[in-house]
Amino acid sequence: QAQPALTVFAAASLTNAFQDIGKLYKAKTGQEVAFSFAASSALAKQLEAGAPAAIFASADNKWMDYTEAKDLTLKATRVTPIGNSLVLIMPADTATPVTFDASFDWLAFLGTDGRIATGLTDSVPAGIYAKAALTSLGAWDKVQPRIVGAESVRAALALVERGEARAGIVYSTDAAIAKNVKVVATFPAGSHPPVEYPFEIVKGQDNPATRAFFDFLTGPEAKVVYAKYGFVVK
Amino acid sequence: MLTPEEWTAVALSLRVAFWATFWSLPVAVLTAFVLARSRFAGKSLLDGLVYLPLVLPKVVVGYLLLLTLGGRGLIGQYLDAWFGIKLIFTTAGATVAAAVVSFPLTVNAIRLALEAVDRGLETAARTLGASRLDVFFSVTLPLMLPGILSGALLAIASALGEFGATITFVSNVEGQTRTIPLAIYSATHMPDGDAMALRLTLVSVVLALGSLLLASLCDRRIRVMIGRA
Amino acid sequence: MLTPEEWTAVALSLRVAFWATFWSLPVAVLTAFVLARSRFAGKSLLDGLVYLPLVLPKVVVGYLLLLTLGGRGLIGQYLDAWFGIKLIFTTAGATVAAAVVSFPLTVNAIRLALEAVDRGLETAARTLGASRLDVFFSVTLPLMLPGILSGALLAIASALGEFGATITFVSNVEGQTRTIPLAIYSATHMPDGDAMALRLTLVSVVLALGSLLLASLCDRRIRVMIGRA
Amino acid sequence: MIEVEFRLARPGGFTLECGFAVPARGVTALFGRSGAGKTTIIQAVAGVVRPDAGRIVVDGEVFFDSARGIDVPIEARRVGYVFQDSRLFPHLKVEGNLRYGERRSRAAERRIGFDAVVDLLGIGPLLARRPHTLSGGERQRVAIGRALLAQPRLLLMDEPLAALDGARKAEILPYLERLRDTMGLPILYVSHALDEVLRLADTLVALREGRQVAAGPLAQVMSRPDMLPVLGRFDLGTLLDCEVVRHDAAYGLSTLAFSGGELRVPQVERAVGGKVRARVRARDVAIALAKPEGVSVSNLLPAVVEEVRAQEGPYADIALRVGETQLAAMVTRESVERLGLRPGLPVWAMVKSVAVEGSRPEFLDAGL
Amino acid sequence: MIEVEFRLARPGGFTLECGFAVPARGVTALFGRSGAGKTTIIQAVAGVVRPDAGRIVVDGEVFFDSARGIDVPIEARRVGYVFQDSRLFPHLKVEGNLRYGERRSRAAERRIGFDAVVDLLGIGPLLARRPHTLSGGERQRVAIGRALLAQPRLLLMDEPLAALDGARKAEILPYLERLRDTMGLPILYVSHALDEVLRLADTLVALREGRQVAAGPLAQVMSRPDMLPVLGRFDLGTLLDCEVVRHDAAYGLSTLAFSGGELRVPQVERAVGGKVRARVRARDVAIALAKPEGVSVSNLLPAVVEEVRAQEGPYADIALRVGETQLAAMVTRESVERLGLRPGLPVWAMVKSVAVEGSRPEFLDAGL
Ligand SMILES: Nc1ncnc2c1ncn2[C@@H]1O[C@H](COP(=O)(O)OP(=O)(O)OP(=O)(O)O)[C@@H](O)[C@H]1O
Ligand SMILES: Nc1ncnc2c1ncn2[C@@H]1O[C@H](COP(=O)(O)OP(=O)(O)OP(=O)(O)O)[C@@H](O)[C@H]1O
Ligand SMILES: [Mg+2]
Ligand SMILES: [Mg+2]
Repeated sequence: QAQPALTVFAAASLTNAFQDIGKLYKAKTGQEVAFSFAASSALAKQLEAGAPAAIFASADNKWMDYTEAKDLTLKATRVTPIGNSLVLIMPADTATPVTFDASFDWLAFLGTDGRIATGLTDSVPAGIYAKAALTSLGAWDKVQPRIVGAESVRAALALVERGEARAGIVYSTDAAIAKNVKVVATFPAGSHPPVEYPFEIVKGQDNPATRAFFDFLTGPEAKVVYAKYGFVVK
Repeated sequence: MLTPEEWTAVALSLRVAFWATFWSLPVAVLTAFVLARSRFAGKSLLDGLVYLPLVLPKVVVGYLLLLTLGGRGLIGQYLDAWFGIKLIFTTAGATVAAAVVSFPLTVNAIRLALEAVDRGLETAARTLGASRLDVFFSVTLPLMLPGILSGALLAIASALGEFGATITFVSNVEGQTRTIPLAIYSATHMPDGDAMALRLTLVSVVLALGSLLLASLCDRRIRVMIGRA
Repeated sequence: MLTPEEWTAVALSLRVAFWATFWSLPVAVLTAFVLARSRFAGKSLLDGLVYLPLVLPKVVVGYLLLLTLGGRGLIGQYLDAWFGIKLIFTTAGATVAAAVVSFPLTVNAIRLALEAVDRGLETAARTLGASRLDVFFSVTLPLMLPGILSGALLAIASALGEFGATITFVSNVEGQTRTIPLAIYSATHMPDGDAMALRLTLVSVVLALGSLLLASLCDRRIRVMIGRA
Repeated sequence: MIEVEFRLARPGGFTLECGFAVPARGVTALFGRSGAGKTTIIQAVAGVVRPDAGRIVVDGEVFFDSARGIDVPIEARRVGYVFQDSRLFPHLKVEGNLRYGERRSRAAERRIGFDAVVDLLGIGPLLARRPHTLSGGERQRVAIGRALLAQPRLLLMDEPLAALDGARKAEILPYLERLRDTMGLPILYVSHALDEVLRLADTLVALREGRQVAAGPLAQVMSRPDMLPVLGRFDLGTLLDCEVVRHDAAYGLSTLAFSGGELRVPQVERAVGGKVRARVRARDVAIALAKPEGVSVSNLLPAVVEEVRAQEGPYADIALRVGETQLAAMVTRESVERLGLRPGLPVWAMVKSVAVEGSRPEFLDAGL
Repeated sequence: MIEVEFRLARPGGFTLECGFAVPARGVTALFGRSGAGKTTIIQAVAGVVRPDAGRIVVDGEVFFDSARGIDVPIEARRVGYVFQDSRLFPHLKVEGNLRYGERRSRAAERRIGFDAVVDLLGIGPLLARRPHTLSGGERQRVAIGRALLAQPRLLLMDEPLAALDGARKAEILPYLERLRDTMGLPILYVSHALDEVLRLADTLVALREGRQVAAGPLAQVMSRPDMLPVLGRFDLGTLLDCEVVRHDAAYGLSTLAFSGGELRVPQVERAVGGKVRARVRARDVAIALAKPEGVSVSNLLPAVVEEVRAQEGPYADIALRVGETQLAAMVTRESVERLGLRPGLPVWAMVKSVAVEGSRPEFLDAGL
């Protein structure tokens, strides 16, 4: 086709949804869209280094703030069409529902050497949210030595799936697709900053072609896809 | 067996591995030669520099590449402005990342082979009228071929497995920079990606064994040729 | 200069690199010897297996380690049940990951050095009454010391830089498995982590240059010792 | 006995076939031109190459037997091997090289002492040096020492003295002879140098292009006419088995008796009645029609011309009969004609005593 | 001229000091015991080691001059170097090795032909072989060929024939002589073997433990009494400069005249009037009080005893005067007494023609 492919930077957790949306878009308009799925941080750094992407979809607000602050993306175009919720999961065979009240004893729950798997608590968004949630629940200091930080939510999920970790803190979207885990609790919305996926158009790329796809990403067809993969559609 | 998307990743991986090896090999030979055979002031520094990509996390290597060779990088901006060479996002960039990461391995292998070359033979060649350069090409190089082959094998293998520097430097764009490892990474982020990850892992294994087999065939022939069979 | 947290990471990295090298080196020497000197049916397979960790994305290597050596892994469960050895989430596991990833490099370096050893000298040693094993320790091993040193250096370097397999296999547990690369990785994923990443990168560079310097000092002494100066 | 009998084909067309049984005493020389297969035989005995088929037995111990599937490993054969290239261990100093085999020998079997070997080979000043700093001859001396100190029961030497100068050679040869004589250490010895072979060897195996031309006691093989092409013309001669009959201490001479008469030679160390061997090169025998008087040549033997073989070139080979012994002489064709030499003519053979050569230490000062 | 004058200290205490200027024609032999520094000199001339101080000038071209900071690189010196260890390229076949230097020589300077060298060295059947399959002697022959084919203007040979058998040596020596004579190719030649040196050398540089003992024309150096410890006693002799006076084709003999008389030797190839050199070993000269009649020895020279040096052991060295020439003889002390040899006594020197040796190709058949 005549038009050159449009490149979209998207957080790795958006892989499925965006690929589906890309196909829908191509079927509808004939426009090819190329995606690059990586950690939001890596994508932000690449934009900073001059990567010619058109759209940036981050997995958290911090990296979008970062690109905005560096004047790499257009603040005015920011939308946050989807979000996610944070859940506590356990392997399906040992799962027991829990409630996060004052009486919940995390250490008893984990046993002598049980671990909680999540993303790196200082860099992977899910881990950052998990830390915030545990802190606000007053459990962080006790639990911190038991936290194992994985390189991505997926890796954390795998640790729980295989029973290597007694529990995990991941997004509900991830929990939804995993086979051998059960959600045993959802962290209260107020216990951590909202999990949001802000999208922005990259500076200098605000042209009709970009706009068209950007709008499609927030349109009704896309929302169906998001819902399918368990995202909280706003 | 493989989806078109997967084939793309495999083809790309092969191209990247081939070109990364192709371009880095001569530089590696030169570097190894300089490190093994000459003495100069900054040698320890060069030595250190060569091993740096090995000792740093690949993500950091990718980040440093981004800083230097990215579109706004120290060198990258001139590459683009003067020669129109764009590395970020491109297969060329992925090739550079693979080459940089495999470079220490290649240099090391070649250097060990070079040090095993009998310098008496080089002296003999010079008494027969060959200049230093001529000696290098007619005696030293043929005798260190097993080492170069071994270096090339390491380069190909590590290029096939390279992930961190690539994704950090040139991102993960299908058909451009999404090599097998990046495709595996993407696959693990898809709910039904396990099968795909497994398939691609198997392809990696097959490629690795294939290049090994090829290398060991070449090796045997080379050894017969240089009389070290 | 460094925060306590960073010091912990540095100390841990050194420990992991040291022990990974320490344990893998003898195995690497043995493997290199078998690969270089013997012919048997499954040799190509062994050859391939050795290079596998190099060719696969490190994350995949980590995942395979998880599958085999994890607490519920094929082998891991027995390690735990019979010997009480836990690898997952422990420094021991980080060491294993580093050792596995650096293994192909070590083997390759040693193998090249081994092939450069004059077999005529080994024959001479045997006529002097030394058994094969004795010859290995009294002639072959000393003569391949530069290669072993080079292999050890590669092992240390790649252990210092190992990230993908470590984080996948043993995750990031502070004081247990959080080596420098993991700390750097975290830092680069924080919007304000650049300074920390830079500091730790510098530490990596210093460690790398330090081990190189040490290695080249050793190398010079060894070469004088074995008469190849 | 050392029994060697095997077939071995090298890639490239060279095939070696040999079969000899020689006493496991004294020196057996392997003699032949470059590429004849001498090194290959040594290697097979050491176990470094494996013959395609055959047997190698040393002193009753089977080293190799293809029929019985025996192939004793190199280190268990206990052969000292001095390689054509010295093969010193580069990572050990000279002393370390010398001690290498010694340390690995059983203490009870250490008959050859470190200091004696170092003294003899003149390598004392080299002990702390590294092999790559040695000259070619120094290297070879150390290699010989190393093999000796491994206390072997059979010594294999592949042109060990080729890199040594004449004086050093002359110094080492007697030590090798002494080893052979006093320790019953049998030696398989490869050399091109006929003088070395004649000095040292009791037994000779002659090779030519992978074929064994002759094998047997030195004297016997040397006198075979088919050895001429192997030995070369100017080295032809006669070996005489003699008995010491008298010593003349004042002049430093000894008198030896052989079946055809007596010879005066530089004093030998053997007691009167002892057996020694002497060699007279054909070119050192002159012929006179009448007994020469007032000449410095002290060995004058009455003889009869047995055969005159005129040859191409200026020379003729003459076979003389001295008593029961045949003595070869070489003179110009012109002399044959001038003196009218013909079979049956009684003549005198003039042998300069200084030209007498032997294969035993007693003759050290007499030979080359 | 080849002017070599330098000082070089090796780590480990060995210091070489030498200084000689020899004609850039013919063969200059470096002679001395193992470790004397022969190889070091060759290496310095080739540019392989750098002297601490000194000058090396070949045929007017300065190779090295520490004072002027000149150090011509190895490859620009165009010296053919036959190493003590052959150093064949393992990755090239024998032919590739031979062609290596030839290809790098200027076409206009190719005086030494491939086929001629191959024929001479008998390496035709080896051309397609790999070096590691060659025997020691084969390797060295190929190394010699390789150096020759590089069309050098100076040939450096470090014990090139040590690994060769006598017959092969005898075959190659004349070719080296021919090279030297017909191409004006100067040769610096290291050897332990006195016979080689005597055959080939015009000039001799004798070394002892890093010191230059003597340097000069062969004959002159050989007759110096201080050479005795270097040469060894049994190789002492006299060199005679002769002119060809007559050929006797029927007997294959030539007659040579020297200042003291005439010698009959196997036919030399030089025309009548040509100059040749002969060597008579002291041990090949016998003494008679009266002219011996009816003896096969055809060279009988009237002489006067000049000096009798009785020595330890059975021998005495005799200096004879034959015309204007001093001729060394060696007889037993017993003979000295028996014949009453004393200075001034007129005697006859008996020289067996077959023992005449020379330094020119014409004497090939005469020597050892
Ligand atoms: N690289 C070196 N380092 C130290 N000493 C050396 C080195 N090379 C040679 N030598 C010493 O220098 C001396 C002269 O050696 P050189 O090789 O010149 O002797 P050479 O006369 O050729 O003896 P040979 O006949 O045994 O070959 C010897 O004592 C030797 O040990
Ligand atoms: N590894 C090999 N492969 C093929 N041919 C070989 C090999 N080794 C030796 N030969 C050949 O076998 C023949 C005999 O070699 P060997 O080394 O026994 O000779 P040699 O009598 O010791 O000669 P020299 O006196 O030159 O050392 C030679 O023609 C040689 O080329
Ligand atoms: Mg040989
Ligand atoms: Mg030498």
